[in-house]
Amino acid sequence: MTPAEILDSLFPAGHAVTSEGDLLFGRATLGDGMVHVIGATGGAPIGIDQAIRLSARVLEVAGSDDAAPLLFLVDTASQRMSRRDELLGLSEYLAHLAKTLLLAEAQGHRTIGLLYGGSAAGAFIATALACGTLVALPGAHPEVMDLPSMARVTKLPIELLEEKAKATPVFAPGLDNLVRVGGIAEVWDVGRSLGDQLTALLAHSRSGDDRATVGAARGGRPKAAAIADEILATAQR
Amino acid sequence: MRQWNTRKTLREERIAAGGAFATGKTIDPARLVDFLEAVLRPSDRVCIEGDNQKQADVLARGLAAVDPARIHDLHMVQSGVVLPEHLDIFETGIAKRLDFSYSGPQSARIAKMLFGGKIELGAIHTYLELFARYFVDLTPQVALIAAVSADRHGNLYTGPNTEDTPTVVEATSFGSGLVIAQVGEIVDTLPRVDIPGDQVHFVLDAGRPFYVEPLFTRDPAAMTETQILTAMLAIKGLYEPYGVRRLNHGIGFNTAAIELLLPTYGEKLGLKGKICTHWALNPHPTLIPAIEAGWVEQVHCFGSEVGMEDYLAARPDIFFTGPDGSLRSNRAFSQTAGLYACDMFIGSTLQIDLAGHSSTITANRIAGFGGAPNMGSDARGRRHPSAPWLQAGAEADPDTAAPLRRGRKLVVQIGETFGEGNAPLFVEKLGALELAEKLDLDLAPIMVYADDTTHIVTEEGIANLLLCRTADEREQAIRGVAGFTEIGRGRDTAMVERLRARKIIQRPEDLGIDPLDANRNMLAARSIKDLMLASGGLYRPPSRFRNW
Amino acid sequence: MSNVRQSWYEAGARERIAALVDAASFAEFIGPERREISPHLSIFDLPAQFDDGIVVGAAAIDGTPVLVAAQEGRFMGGAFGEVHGAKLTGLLRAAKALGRDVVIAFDTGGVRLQEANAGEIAIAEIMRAVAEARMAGARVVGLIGGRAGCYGGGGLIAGCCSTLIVSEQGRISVSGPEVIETNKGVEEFDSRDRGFVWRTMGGKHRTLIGGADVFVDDDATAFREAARAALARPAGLDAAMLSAEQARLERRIARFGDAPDATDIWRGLGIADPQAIPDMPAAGFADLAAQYRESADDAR
Amino acid sequence: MEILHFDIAAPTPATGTRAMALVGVVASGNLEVLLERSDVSDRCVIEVTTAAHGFRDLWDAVTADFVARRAAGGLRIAINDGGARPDTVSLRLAQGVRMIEEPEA
Repeated sequence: MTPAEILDSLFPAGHAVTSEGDLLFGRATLGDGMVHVIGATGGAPIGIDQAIRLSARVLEVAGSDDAAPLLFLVDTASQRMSRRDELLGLSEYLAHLAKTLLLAEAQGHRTIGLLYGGSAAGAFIATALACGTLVALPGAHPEVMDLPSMARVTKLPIELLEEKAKATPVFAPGLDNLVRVGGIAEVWDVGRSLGDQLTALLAHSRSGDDRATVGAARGGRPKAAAIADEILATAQR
Repeated sequence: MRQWNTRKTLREERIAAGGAFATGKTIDPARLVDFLEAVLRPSDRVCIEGDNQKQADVLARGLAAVDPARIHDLHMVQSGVVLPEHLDIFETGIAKRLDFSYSGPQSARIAKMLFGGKIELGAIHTYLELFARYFVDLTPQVALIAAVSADRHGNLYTGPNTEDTPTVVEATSFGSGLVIAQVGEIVDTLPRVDIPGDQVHFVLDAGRPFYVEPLFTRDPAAMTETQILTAMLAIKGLYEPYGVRRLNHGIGFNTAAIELLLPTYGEKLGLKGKICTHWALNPHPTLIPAIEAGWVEQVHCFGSEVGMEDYLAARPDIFFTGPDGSLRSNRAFSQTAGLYACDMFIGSTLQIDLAGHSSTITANRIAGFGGAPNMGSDARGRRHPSAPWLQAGAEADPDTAAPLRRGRKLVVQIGETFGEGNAPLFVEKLGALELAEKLDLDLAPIMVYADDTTHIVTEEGIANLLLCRTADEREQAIRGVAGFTEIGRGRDTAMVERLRARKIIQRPEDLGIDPLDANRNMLAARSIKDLMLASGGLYRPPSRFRNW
Repeated sequence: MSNVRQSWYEAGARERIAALVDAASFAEFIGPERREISPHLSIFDLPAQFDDGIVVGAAAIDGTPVLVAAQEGRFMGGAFGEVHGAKLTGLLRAAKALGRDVVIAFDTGGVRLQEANAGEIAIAEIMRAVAEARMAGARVVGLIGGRAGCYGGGGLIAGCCSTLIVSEQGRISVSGPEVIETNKGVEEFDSRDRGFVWRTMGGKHRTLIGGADVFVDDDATAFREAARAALARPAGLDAAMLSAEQARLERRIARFGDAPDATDIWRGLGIADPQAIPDMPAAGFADLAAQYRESADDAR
Repeated sequence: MEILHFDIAAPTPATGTRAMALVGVVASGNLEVLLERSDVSDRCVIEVTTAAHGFRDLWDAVTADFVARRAAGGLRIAINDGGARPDTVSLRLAQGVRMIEEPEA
């Protein structure tokens, strides 16, 4: 689906979202309420120039006292790999973007990431994964590292990696794998109204970061939740 | 009537032919290949620098581009086979026969080409041997050399990396051959004249400095506890008891560790001024802390080292420098110094056998010798005495009356029992022997012969071969320091203990060294940055060694 | 040999913690004797490490209780796997619950490839936990000066910390030099030109542009002293702070967005001889930086 | 991974009261050695997990030499090996014993 189709299906009551290059900014109506919308689209990499504009808008949302949710449409490449971006401190810009999303959430705005295309590595962390809830559309294709690169680094043939990937979701790219490790809360049904599915999601209040628990339940991350919980408990003793 | 000046006549013909592509002595850079085709003849004996460190790289590229139909079957006589072009010319037929000394980065390819019959091998020499043959039966007809700069008359400034150039030019030019120099620039006045212009026939302005490789930089950050232990054993078990003041170090990490332990561990043992004062050595960056701490009185260098130039110029009391202030190195003289004027050579190797022969040549890699066999051999022509030399001689031969007894140079092999890729240092049969069989050579390429080797140092201890009286004792002494290699595990434990009682084998504990004390905090510098700081900012490491 | 400076760069994770906290004050959580190893490395026939490359626990610095974590950069490049990440997540959640400060010694290449998806989510969980701990009033101090630097997701976590202490060796970035070179070519990024790598990503540059707050020598004692000072600074993470950071980062692009090289930025900061920066000893550099650097105080 | 077990008669028991010690890291050419106490003071039990297959003889020799030369009795030792050379293994084992015998602070 294109961003326009997604927005139409999400917000039949209307939306005012404009694109600036590969970024989206605006707001939309959902039921009786309003939803802030931002987007990183076009499968483009996220560099400092993109990150700083997104964080500016998220800060505005965080500062507004409307308690309206923020929807983040995501279809990106990885972080921009360039001399200039690293020279100027890309890690700070991406971290800042993530922090603004976390601040908005703390200030009472639900943050919902909607992954409808690709996303990878640092860009994925600073956008979709920094939202309070991350959902995806079928066909989304997140990846931390592509298999050819992984084959290079691990010095294993790609066929062998593909074979291993069948047994575990822990390393290979793809939506199903990210769902199983708990990174993606749910995959929506494009046959139904996306607006209804968003409304249903917002109706359930969210309590804390449950991704590790979900990942354990789905068999993708057997240990993370138990280890984090034990350390929390031990430290409090 | 016999003509007595055919060589000079031939040179005049070459000069005349080359002149078509040159203005005076200056070669038109755009016509380099034409020029080389004009001055060369098939089957010429050609020396290209081709040194240990610096390379006449632009001339090498030019030579590789000549038409093999016109120029072929050259006989290359060069100390270093270093650049890919040095071997490309054998692939294309431009060259046929090779006499050389060292082939570090090309060691695998040269082996393959020798097996494939692409190269007709003369011999693998030590540096001094090859230089000697330049004056006897391998005198080059054409030499392609490298210098920093030239003036209009063809005088050359070779800078800190003088290396082989004076030797090559001496043999070629006075042997009626043709000398062609690649220079980085042509200037009005040279900082100093290393090669007089009347020995140089043509000059190529390459427009940039010659290629030079930092071969002697060992990053202290990569030094292991085991290497430090071997260094401690060498200092306490050899340098101290023999009082070694004049010496040469190989380029491995073990000897670099020794250099870095002098101002710390050596100082603690009270050895300053008593050991390691005079050197035949390339300017190892790892020697900086010892120099700065006042350990070193004088160093003569085979070549230079990238990044050390300003430091060397600022320490003229220690290093040999020209009127311009920069280092003057000279491989032939420094090799001679290492052979005759040093009491100890200590270096690493890849393989040692049960007799004590050692070699850096394996069946697939022919790295050549360089200078180690000169340093690592007893100079039979030596006549001056020194305490370490006499003491080693007495240990080897207690029965001969002192005035008639030769001394012995200390020739020490140092290393860990397992090397890179867990390859054992000690082997039943040297790769060099397998190579000799495969290539049907008359002589296996042995780097240091067993009868020259006096000591072997590993993390397990020191074996003193001077004190061994039988071949059996010698074998068990070697097995006794061979650790967990198959050779080491095959030792006769009782005999090894007897050898230990006679101090033929000395363990760390016998020397009062606790292996657990060997740690990196003992190093006078633990990083390249530390070396730079120790030099007061004068040492400027190449970018690849930086982590700042 | 006494009085030998202990190199932070060379020290292991456990040695770093020992140098950082009060003697005998450290109590490890899920220590190596528990053998909570990665369940995934065996898929690749790779050896595991009993602590999965990170040491976490409680300790005291100058008698004040803190939580500490140290990554082991020599094991799998200090990379974040499932267990490794979860240990840090748990520690940061404890920081929030207890309102207790945390000191993290980073040494990481980012996400561990062999368990990339688990590592990626772990980084997101950790960043959230850092932000929440800070909002709850805990300080999260990052120390960067190890062999592996602080790359990938590690760089993003570092960007969430309240204070970053860095040595010259410490590099902070997202994409590693080899990754950029592989993807964009050697013209874009020559990973073997180490002087260039450090000038672009190293501790001195990060200090000068405000990417790190405190510059120290490669000395464990210096890191400890700097951490003590950082733990005495004001705590918190709020809208004002992030607005200030937004302004700071916008200003950086406006001022230096066209600079081709770090030295151009340093000159732009007013430093007369930027070429001399890389070789400067730590003390001299720290003085110079104090005069010219972009500060990130209350804007991180 | 190849897993090797050794249970060796140990002439000298390890002293000290520390429950455990850990030295080394798992990295190329390096190894991690975890030492713990057992109830059997005249035996030393060593379990090695290594990615370098087929070196049982070498491990036999290194562990036997270690137990003969160091105070290894009553120790239970677990090793994660990244392909370390025998000299490095010996060194880490010796460092481990020194650490577990250190007085507690």
